[in-house]
Amino acid sequence: MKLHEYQAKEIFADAGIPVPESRLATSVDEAVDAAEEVGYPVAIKAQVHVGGRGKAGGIKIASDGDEARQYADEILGMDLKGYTVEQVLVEAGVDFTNELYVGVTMDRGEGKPVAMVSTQGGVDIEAVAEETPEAIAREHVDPAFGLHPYQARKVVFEAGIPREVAMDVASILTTLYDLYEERDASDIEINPVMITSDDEVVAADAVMNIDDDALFRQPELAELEDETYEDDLERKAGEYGFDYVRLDGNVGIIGNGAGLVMTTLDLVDYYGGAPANFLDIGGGAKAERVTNALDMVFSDSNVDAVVFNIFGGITRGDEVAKGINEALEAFEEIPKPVVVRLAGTNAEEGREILNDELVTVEETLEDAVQRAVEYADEVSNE
Amino acid sequence: MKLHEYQAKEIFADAGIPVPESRLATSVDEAVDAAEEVGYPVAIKAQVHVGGRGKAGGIKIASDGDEARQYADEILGMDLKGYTVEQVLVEAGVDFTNELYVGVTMDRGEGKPVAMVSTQGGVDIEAVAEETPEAIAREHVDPAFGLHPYQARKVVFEAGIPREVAMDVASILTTLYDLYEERDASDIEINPVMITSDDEVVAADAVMNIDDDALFRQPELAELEDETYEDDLERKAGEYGFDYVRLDGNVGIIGNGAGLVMTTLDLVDYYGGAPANFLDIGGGAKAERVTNALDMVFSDSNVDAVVFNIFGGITRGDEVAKGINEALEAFEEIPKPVVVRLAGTNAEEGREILNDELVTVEETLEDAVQRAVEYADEVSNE
Amino acid sequence: MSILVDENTRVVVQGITGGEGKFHTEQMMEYGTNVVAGAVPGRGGQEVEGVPVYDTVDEAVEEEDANASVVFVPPAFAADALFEALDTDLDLVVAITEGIPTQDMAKVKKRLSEVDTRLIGPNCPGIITPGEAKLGILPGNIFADGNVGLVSRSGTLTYQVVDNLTGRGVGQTTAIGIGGDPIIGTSFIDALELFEGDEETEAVVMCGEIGGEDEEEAAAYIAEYMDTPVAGFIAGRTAPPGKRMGHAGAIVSGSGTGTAESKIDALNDAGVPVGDTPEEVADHIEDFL
Amino acid sequence: MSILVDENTRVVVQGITGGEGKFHTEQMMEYGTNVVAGAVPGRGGQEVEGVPVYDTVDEAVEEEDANASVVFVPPAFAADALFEALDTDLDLVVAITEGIPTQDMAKVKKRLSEVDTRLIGPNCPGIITPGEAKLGILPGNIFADGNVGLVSRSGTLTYQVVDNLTGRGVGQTTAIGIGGDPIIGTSFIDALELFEGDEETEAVVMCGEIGGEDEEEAAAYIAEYMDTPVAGFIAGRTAPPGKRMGHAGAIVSGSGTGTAESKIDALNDAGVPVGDTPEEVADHIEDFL
Repeated sequence: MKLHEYQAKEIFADAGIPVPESRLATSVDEAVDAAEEVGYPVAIKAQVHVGGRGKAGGIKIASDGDEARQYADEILGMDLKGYTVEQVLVEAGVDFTNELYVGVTMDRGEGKPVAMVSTQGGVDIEAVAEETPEAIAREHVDPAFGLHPYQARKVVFEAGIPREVAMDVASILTTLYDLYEERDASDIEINPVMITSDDEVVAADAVMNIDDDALFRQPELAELEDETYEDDLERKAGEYGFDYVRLDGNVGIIGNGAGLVMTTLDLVDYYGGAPANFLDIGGGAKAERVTNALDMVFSDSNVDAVVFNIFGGITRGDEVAKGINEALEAFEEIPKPVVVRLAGTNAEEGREILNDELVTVEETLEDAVQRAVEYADEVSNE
Repeated sequence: MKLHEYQAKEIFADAGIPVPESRLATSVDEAVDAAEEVGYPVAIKAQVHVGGRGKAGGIKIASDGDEARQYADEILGMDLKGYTVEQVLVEAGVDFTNELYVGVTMDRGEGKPVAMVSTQGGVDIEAVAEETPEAIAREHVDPAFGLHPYQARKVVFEAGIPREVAMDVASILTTLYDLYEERDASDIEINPVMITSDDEVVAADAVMNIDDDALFRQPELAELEDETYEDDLERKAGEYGFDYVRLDGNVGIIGNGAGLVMTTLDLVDYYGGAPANFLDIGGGAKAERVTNALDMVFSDSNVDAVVFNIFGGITRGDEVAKGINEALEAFEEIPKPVVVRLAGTNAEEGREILNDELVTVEETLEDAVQRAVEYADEVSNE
Repeated sequence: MSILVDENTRVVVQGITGGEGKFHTEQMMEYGTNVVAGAVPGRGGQEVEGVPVYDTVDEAVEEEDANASVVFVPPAFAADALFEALDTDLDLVVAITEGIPTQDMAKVKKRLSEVDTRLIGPNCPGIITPGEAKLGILPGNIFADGNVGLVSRSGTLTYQVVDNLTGRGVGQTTAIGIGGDPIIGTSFIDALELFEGDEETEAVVMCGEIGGEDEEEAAAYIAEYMDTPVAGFIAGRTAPPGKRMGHAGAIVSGSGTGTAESKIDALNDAGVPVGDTPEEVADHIEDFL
Repeated sequence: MSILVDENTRVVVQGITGGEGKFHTEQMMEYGTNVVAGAVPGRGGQEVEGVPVYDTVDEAVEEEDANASVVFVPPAFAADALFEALDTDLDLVVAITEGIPTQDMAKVKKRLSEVDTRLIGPNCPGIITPGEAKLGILPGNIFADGNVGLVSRSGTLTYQVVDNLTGRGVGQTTAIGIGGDPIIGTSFIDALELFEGDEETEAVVMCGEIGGEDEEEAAAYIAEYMDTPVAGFIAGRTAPPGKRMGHAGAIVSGSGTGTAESKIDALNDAGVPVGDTPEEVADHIEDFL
């Protein structure tokens, strides 16, 4: 789960990390008022869950009221990589001489959190990591102890942070780690930490993503969730609780288990088709979940045919078959051809339950995918 | 540093451990009012830093107002092992069926905290540990991780805590460990945890001692310190910041370093004398500290002679000598004979500075102690 | 022979009184697994499917001589259950639970480095030695006794590949689902090493997926240390970069490593044929035998 | 020969810019110790007594090839300084600091079990190999080169005993103050083991005090493993039970162990003569030589 910049900054500020003065605004008038309050110049920053806001025009610096009004008007309501901007953060401009990067994330290879510091702040840190990895100093953390203060200092000095601000940056890093741990973050970073001309440090941006699996013990953060989706389909997936990713093709795919669903996608591609989505109904799915899944895929107007691939372990083939029948019997006419492949637990019982007039049943994965690709081709050529 | 029962209970209650309702009272009237408020029967408990309060008459159960008045009057102002009772805790009586012990302390042999649980609560746990050590279940804690919940359950089940309250007791133990860690306790225990007839658990007593070395980061606890001393001498030692223990003999002892001071005590005993005190002026002591130490020892009317034994490492013999001269020159007549032995850093310079008219200087520890014992014998026989 | 589990494995089920725990205990016993105890705090003295339940894993190990555990404890309490299991002298702990917070698992991983117990999972289907024992939720009926080892990050994909093998009469020594989480107890390399050391295993299937660099590291291991032939499969070739595909691990960072392409290349470079379909994987394995 | 430190020891002083750190750096260098660096966060680039100061111990080790550290960092920051030292490949860390919170030291002790570095102290006077190097605050002039090893829980008591030895011409291989805190890095047994393995050490003095059971355990070790003769001294025979005598460790619980009597008995049982006075300890040692 992602926090907005303004939400993360509030948490950072509460923990003692210096942030610029700012106000949240949802209308142009509010934005201009906010700008007057914090004083010019101000940065007007779109609060949406997409990376690279700045390049995409989601951040502008206004030096007076006219500009503030103009930029707030431009940014509020704009479409940023599929998301509509509904709120902006109006923030006091910082007169900086230097921009640093500070962050904590999980190094899955090591199974340990890693603290990172770089003098290359204010730019795309992934690009820095790719092109000049040595420009980022890293320190792994023993999660039983947490980040020792000496480690924060060590990584800061290793990164070559100027001596004047080194101890302040180390202190920010220590606080960031504490937040990372207390709040169950998956990533937490400040890019950039700005150094002002009088050697003050300020968190000019704030990223904080929370481990979805830990939200049960972070109720205050769970409440901050801003469920904006790229479109209605993703919203529906969120409501139904599916792992869903929309893609460009026309073969709708439903399956159980991420690995098997990915494999089904790959096979659609392999047999010349184009997957329309990734949809994992998860383990032990009952009839209702199956119905919901079909509803989702049929709601996608790009879909010309559907392949339903279930290998039952916990999931029972007869339950799935019942769900498919129920879902399809509700239609006067089946919207798109559906190919079903059931294997594993109670697969035979399931195949017996399935109504051949509603679906095409195939025994093997390969056959099911090929059949669905054929159907999709036929439908799209109609 | 020891907390009073009422202070520890406040901390326990804030952390969610159930404690009986109670009021603190410093006068008999207050105590009776408090008893009326919490309802009879009430326990009236002396709040002093001595063990075995109950046996010594510091805890009484009052079943009505007359008894409350009588017992409060008896306890307030009473002398409990040298301490005057100035406040009592008036606490609602608990109707219990069983008494347990729960505690956390540092196992110095292992270098790890240890959680302890026993069904033998409500009695002297040290005696239980001595006589039936198997009656106390113990679980060592990795201080990097803290007490895992499973460990709390494990030690509770191992101790044979009744199933009905086992999970509640485990939860109290987990909370106790968290407090132990967060508050830098050296010991924390509840003896007894009472089990009521309807299987509720209540902390009927509370012990919480704080690591003196950690008080710098526990400012709220440092403020709770109740500096009651057995007598003026110990109060003075507290003010001067000396490690001081009063003993029964008549040879006053001043030295630097605990091991050397203990050895000096032992030698006084070995040569037929009786040490009046343990007084460690610590490392690197300057003249003022030396003066204070002499002031302390002279203030003890039992002291008939003083041996001053300094082996300089950080401590410099010349500084000590100056301090001794200053202290003694302030007297018209030296109160008691003083034997000085200086060795180590700048010992020679020190010996030159010392005024032979004020003190007796000896070269070796053995000679100095023997001379002091002789002086003490002479003075006490006068 | 087989690896890690066999007919002598004595299993304690942590969380045996829960819905899943109970159901799969029944399934495991039906398959012939020697489930000797359950462990659920506060439930000591009860019985589930005729199996005695203890309050602590320690007691289950003491009383019933269990040497392996299967964990069905819900995510909020799962890390604690794993610490508990790792504190006994069990040889093997299999964590089925899905959705354990990642930072909890980092702590478990630290603890794991201090003990001799092996952890499989979490978020995995478990491990099976066909005809002897299964620890987990794998559907026993699709497996057959034989000479192929299988290690996979994914549950249902494992079943698919096994089905393709068994369907043509190719049985398995042991199949392990190592789990799809970012932090897991047993890696591909750990499993490959065990299969390499198992005399009966004549070929190994390794099913990977996008995300992380475990498959790349496994490829390097295979090239350097393995004589037993390995065939591979990589799921997620068509996954777009930056999107999370169900498994927490299955996210492509777009930085060159972690993609299906980089994994397939690494495996091919290590002499490992990678099937385009599960059926092709079975073909490669048949060629080896 | 000697143990742990000698003329080749290259010392970094943590906290070299503080009053004590600076003073004792001077003293150590005067004694001939090879102090090669200081480490104080934020003070990198400065010099103290001609010694270069670095921001981190890591840099000091990298740049100056230090292999031992002496820690003069104040108690509030000392545990962190110890963790820092233990994270490098130093062979030895000597912690002089008094008053480190006990729970901090428990964590340090845990970390210590994961690394190869040896820690002496905290709350100790340090270690000296007469004529070669001293790391800590011991007054160098009372020591003399020779064949007696010394290990002690107390600072000034160590000086006293050494004085009695040197006074009669008995020199020392190495003297170690292990410190008086409840949790310390090097125990009596650790030091005794090292002396037992040192060819030049012909006899050992062990100075203990009341509290804990370290002396009892050391006695058992001596009885079982040591050929080198040991003479003992125990401070605190006259200490009343339940009172804390300065050292956090020096408290008698009244429970039978930890008393001077139990320690002296244990040592005597192990064939270790225990002197009633420091002078008598020296007598015993002379008998051995």
